[in-house]
Amino acid sequence: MDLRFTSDELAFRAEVRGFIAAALPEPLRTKAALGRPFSKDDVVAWTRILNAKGWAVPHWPVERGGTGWDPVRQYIFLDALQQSGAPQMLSFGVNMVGPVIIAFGNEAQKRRFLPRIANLDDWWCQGFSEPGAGSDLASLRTAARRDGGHYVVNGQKTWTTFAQHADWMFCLVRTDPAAKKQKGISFLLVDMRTPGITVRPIQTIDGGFEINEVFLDDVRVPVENLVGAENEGWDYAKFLLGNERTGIARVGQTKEWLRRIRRIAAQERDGEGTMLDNRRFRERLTAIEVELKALEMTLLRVVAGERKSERGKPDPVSSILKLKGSELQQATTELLLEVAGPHALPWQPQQEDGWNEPPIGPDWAATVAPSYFNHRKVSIYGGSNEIQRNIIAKAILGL
Amino acid sequence: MDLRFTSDELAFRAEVRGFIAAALPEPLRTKAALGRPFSKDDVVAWTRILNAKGWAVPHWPVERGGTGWDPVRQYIFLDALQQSGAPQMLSFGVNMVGPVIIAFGNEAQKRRFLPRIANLDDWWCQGFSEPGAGSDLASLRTAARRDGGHYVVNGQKTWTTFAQHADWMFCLVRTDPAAKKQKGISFLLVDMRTPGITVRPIQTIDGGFEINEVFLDDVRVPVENLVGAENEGWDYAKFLLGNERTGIARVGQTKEWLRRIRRIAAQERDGEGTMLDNRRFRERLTAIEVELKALEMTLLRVVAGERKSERGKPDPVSSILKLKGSELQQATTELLLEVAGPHALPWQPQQEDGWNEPPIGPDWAATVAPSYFNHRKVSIYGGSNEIQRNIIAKAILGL
Amino acid sequence: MDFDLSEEQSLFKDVIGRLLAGHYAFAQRDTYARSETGWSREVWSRLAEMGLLALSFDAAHGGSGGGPVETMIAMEEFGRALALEPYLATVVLGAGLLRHCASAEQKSSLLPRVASGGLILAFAHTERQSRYDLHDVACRARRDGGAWILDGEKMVVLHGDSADVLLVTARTAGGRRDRGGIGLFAVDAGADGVTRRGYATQDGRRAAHVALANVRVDAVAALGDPEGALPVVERVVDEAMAALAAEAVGVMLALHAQTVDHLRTRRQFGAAIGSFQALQHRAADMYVAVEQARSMAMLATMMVAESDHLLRHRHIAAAKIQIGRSGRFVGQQAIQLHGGIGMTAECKAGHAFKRLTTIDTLFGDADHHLCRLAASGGLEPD
Amino acid sequence: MDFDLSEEQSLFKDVIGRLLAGHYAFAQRDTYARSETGWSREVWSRLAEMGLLALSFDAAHGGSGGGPVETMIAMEEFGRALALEPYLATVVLGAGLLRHCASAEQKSSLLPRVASGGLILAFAHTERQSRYDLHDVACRARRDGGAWILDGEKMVVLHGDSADVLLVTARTAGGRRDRGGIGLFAVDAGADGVTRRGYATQDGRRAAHVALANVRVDAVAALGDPEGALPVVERVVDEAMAALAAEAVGVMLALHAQTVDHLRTRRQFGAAIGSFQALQHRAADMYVAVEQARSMAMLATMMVAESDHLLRHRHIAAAKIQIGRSGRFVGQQAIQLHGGIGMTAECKAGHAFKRLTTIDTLFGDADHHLCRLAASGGLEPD
Repeated sequence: MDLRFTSDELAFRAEVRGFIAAALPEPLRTKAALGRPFSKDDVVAWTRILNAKGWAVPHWPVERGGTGWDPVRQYIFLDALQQSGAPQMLSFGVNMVGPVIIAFGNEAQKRRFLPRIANLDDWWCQGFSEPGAGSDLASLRTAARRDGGHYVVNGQKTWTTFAQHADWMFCLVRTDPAAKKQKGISFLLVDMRTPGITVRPIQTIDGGFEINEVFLDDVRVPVENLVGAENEGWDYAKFLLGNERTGIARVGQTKEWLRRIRRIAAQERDGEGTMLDNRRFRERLTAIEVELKALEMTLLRVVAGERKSERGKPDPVSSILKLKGSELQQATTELLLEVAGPHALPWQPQQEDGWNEPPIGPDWAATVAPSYFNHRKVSIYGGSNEIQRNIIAKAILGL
Repeated sequence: MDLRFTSDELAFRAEVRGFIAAALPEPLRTKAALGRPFSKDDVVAWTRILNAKGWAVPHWPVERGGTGWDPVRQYIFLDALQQSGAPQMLSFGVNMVGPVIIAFGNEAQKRRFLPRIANLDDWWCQGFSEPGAGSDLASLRTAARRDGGHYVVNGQKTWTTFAQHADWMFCLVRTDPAAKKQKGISFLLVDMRTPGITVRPIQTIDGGFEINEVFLDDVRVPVENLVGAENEGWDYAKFLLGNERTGIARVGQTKEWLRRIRRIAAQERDGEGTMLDNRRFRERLTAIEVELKALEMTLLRVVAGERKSERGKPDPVSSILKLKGSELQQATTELLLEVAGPHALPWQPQQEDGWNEPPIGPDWAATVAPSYFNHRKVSIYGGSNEIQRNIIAKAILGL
Repeated sequence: MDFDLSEEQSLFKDVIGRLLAGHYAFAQRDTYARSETGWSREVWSRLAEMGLLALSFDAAHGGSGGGPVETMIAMEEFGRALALEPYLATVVLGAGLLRHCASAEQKSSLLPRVASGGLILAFAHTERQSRYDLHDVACRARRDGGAWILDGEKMVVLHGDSADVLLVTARTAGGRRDRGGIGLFAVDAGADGVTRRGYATQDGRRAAHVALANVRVDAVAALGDPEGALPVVERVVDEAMAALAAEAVGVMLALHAQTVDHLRTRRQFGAAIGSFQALQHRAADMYVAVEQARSMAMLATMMVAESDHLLRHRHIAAAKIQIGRSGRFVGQQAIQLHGGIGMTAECKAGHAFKRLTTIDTLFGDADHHLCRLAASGGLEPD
Repeated sequence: MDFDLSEEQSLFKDVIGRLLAGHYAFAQRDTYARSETGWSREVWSRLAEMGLLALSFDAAHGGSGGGPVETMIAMEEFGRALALEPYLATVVLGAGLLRHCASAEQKSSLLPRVASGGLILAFAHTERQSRYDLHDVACRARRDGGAWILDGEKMVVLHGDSADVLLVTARTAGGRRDRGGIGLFAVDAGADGVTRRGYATQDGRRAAHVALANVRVDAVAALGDPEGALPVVERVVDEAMAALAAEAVGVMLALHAQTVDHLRTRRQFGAAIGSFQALQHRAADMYVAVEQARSMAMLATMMVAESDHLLRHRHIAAAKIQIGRSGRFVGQQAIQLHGGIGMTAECKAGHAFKRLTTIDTLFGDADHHLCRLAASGGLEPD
């Protein structure tokens, strides 16, 4: 047992931090400092900077553009990225559909899609959830009927994040209507420019537009865009959902948020001093720091374990990461809301760039309440925290 | 809407408080101040003082010794009692079996048992729970077989509070083994001196002896001790359990505990000041005060409503009282534990009176940890808090 | 000891409830919110006709002699409907300040106009640095002959954009955080030197940032003692917190009902999700939180009339704490139990959640009041 | 970055586990607890034979060269078994103090006796007024020629009743709460003027109240700088907190397993109660709490060897906070989920709950450390 990084790992961390510090464009740095959301262009630009460095898809196999880093180095890289406040990689591509194509796609699919994912030439979105299939994903009803060299897809997807930007959607569809629930589902790659696709943006409670409904009306998808075998899509979906274990905790990001709260609290007046002098505030901040440190150690246990265990046999404690990670993200946005106090009240729409009006109140305040509202989602999506507890109870505790 | 007491009610409260202050014997007052448990003799002595005044069973019908007070006066009386720290009335008699006998017993039973309950001539205990029948009370298996003028009872009861002191036990027994669960259960009054009864005390985690197992081995109970009709006992049990709605919140008692914690905190050193100067302690105390005030108002809503509604149609919010009341009792014992700090560590057995050794540490400290441990029970017994939430979800919310 | 409404009050509640039900369908509310004022002139006129804008006024000023209970009833109904009208700003805060410290002349000139619905008031008090401290006032008022000159900035002035008259606190003497030396001035919103920047708030209402540059007002604009306005401000803010508590209860009751309804109708895994025990227990805990909040809102209502101002403030602050905690729990869990749909602006739940969040923030959140109450000796000091 | 035990360490863990499994059946434990010392001399001898009492000693003093990880392993196993032996008092605290500040002669005279199991040590430090402040020492030591005279009282001296030598802190200079001027003295438990009142603690262990009246000890009894013992005390208390964290993890792991087992086997309403979702989710939350505690116990173990004492203390205090919170939640919920049986002394769960409660209290509970850590800038100060 030795919980320290090796000197090689520390040197690697310094290299990563150094690169990010030098390479992150100034406008993105400013947005990060003010907690503003990144635009599509920001994410694309930053992904290409990383891709040029060979770091856009570190966890992929080397022959597909990966770096060959072991899990600890991958963690160090991801943590440094999260702590820098730089845009996050588009998960739908690099963490979701990419690994599925790598594991189950054919060579043509790999050659066609993977380089474009790494360079964010294609923006991907996820067509899993449906109005009637949320936590109970397997009850999905979007149907694909074979018609010569095509599948004809009909149905509706919902909560589709960034569908408005998307070039492609990976999609679960029912190809065998007679089969029971998990059976008869296939995994299709759908070009978003195909006729018959309608995207309807849904405004979220923070006033933003991230999620969409996607209506599929006789959408013809070439059979070459089927991943793996027909009717085996549920297995690929499970692989996909189980794949993202460590990034989901977002420990690095929460650390960065806590630093940001500290900086803001040091400026905001409270009585004769600042909010940072407010004892109750400090205790709440410290309580989050303690839980976050515990989660970081739990995360490192998983990461270190991954170096030894074979793929597909995750450490059971990885089930904690989503549950606790989302709680801490929420606690952090809540704490910042309280620091902001009345400054959080004005609603200031965040147009993507080009917003010229001076801010109402302090420049950091505009995103505080929207961020609090928006982050209620993190305990809902990707398997709600109730589903996570079900999983722990059943899969780990055997109840 | 007028939440104030009338001047008559205020005068009544002053009268009650005055009486208690004058009548509560000095040794009992000292025990209360030190948080020490009362002995059987203490409870008997205090009950007889109240009974002499005509106040032992205020909520009973006047013709059975009740006072005729309306629910508000009954509340004022109970609250004053709880806040005085005086021994609580033995609930098994005055709140449980007494009202059952009044509602469902025959005249002979009423004449025989009620005056002795009011004067605590008979100490009653409750024979409901069994090893296999806790939250699922209706699965009880203790059987009573009719044999001439007697029932022959065989089985085992458990968690029987104060069975070691008891003269009588009211008891649920299965008289029709063929009937389904809730059917076929009868309500029997059992003389604890009957041959075949064995009481085995169970030590609780606080080191005390309150609860017992009661083994019934061919215990012959005269049929005259059957309350109401054979096989109708489940209805009487439901009546009994639903009867005690307001006392269970123990708001007055928790108020008195909070005052006691304040007094102790004002003496205990913490750094340069006292625990009462410790800001975090004060905030925790205040947070409990706020929740307790809310519960008190909720309780008063129930009490005021009882004045108007007919018996048997309780205000749905009464379901909160046990749940929230137990949480606040537990939070309060927990807070005192933290105030005590290292002083809570020594275990000092509390012999009933006659304990002569000087205390280890401050005289109030001996009961702090045992009280914390012991009060874990309040969210378990009398329908666990999980059962309470089931009831709210099903009976009130219709889920 | 009586928690019931009188027959008259029940009728009053029904009437308001019906009025709002008729005007506050979800799509209608959205239309009001997107309008320039951010609320409905029509609803406002109807409230005026019902006498609701003059609830607590003397009969001489068009009042109906209602008290805190009537205000509680109205606010709870506004909460259920998520009504957007400037009732808190104009009637509770604005007219409340006038009632407690204006002269007979000032009252006569302003209150009847409020009663008729023709005058919108706003309370311009919070400043950049003041956070929740009512005595922290940097905006200055200096005498100039018989007039006053006001200078400073006020933030998050609720409904300050549609207000006709701003009730502005300003420092007439002493240092920024002195309790003495604060005056209260009725300033015409169109007066020279007054600049307003209106905006929507996070809960879909309206507020304004108000800058005062060399604003000259007559002596008659000073309300009450020009150096002694703080006690009145504290009293009216207590009244506003009691009113907000009642509104929050209305919001929570409707939100909880909506959530329970969702649990009953939404199906996953072949069953209504309300059949899952973990969700049942959450809904039960929400019920407890709502009812505890309701109890405290009632207590706060009663305390509005309490003459001992420490006792009054202590209990109303306690209610604000309970409202803040219950509101946060109920709001967050309502979204969680709704799942994805709860995250959308198309679902009423999110709007209720945001209103509860805002109510917690207004005049000090639960933590703020807990700290202050604890520091002052707690709810039941010896 | 490696969280695994080495092969040797795994073996070590197995051996201790087997030893305790053989000696710590529930009834046996009860027998030890009721004995005069409150623990088992036999188990103690076996621990000595295994080299466990000299884990961190130099080879010269009979040590096996083990480090914090070995201590963590041992403490976790003690926790699983709810073992009663004075390991914390004698080895972690007592021998820890000697290792860090005793002279070569003092070590040579005492450590081998500890290693062989022949010497029980106890750390006499806490006083009536000190609460958790390590620098708050009123007990006095004054020089008398070459000797020292000690006067004062020490409370809750863990295993002070069976100790042969007491390691007593006493003030040699300065005021009661000064950081300087604290000395550490090895006092024979049978010395003239030493009065011990032994008693059981709430968790079924033993402690003593120790009164020192004019106790005369030789100069050689002073350990290290007679005015500068505080840093050593702080360091050893950090080590003890790390050890307690590991013990708590052992207690929690066993308690959680027992609770899950109960949920699987206890039937009500015609089903195993573990089939009820609300209880499943509680068990899942307990799992999270245990694993978070385990992570922090590992961090605390690593930090024992950290040379930056602020960094060391900050992280070990954070672990103590996590242990306190996890332990309270896991302990309380274990009782709740066990129901009535969990309230009885006949069920192991209650003993685990009480041990977790005591561990939270020892050397400062979660709230205490949270306040101090927050006041000092938090866990990650700028």
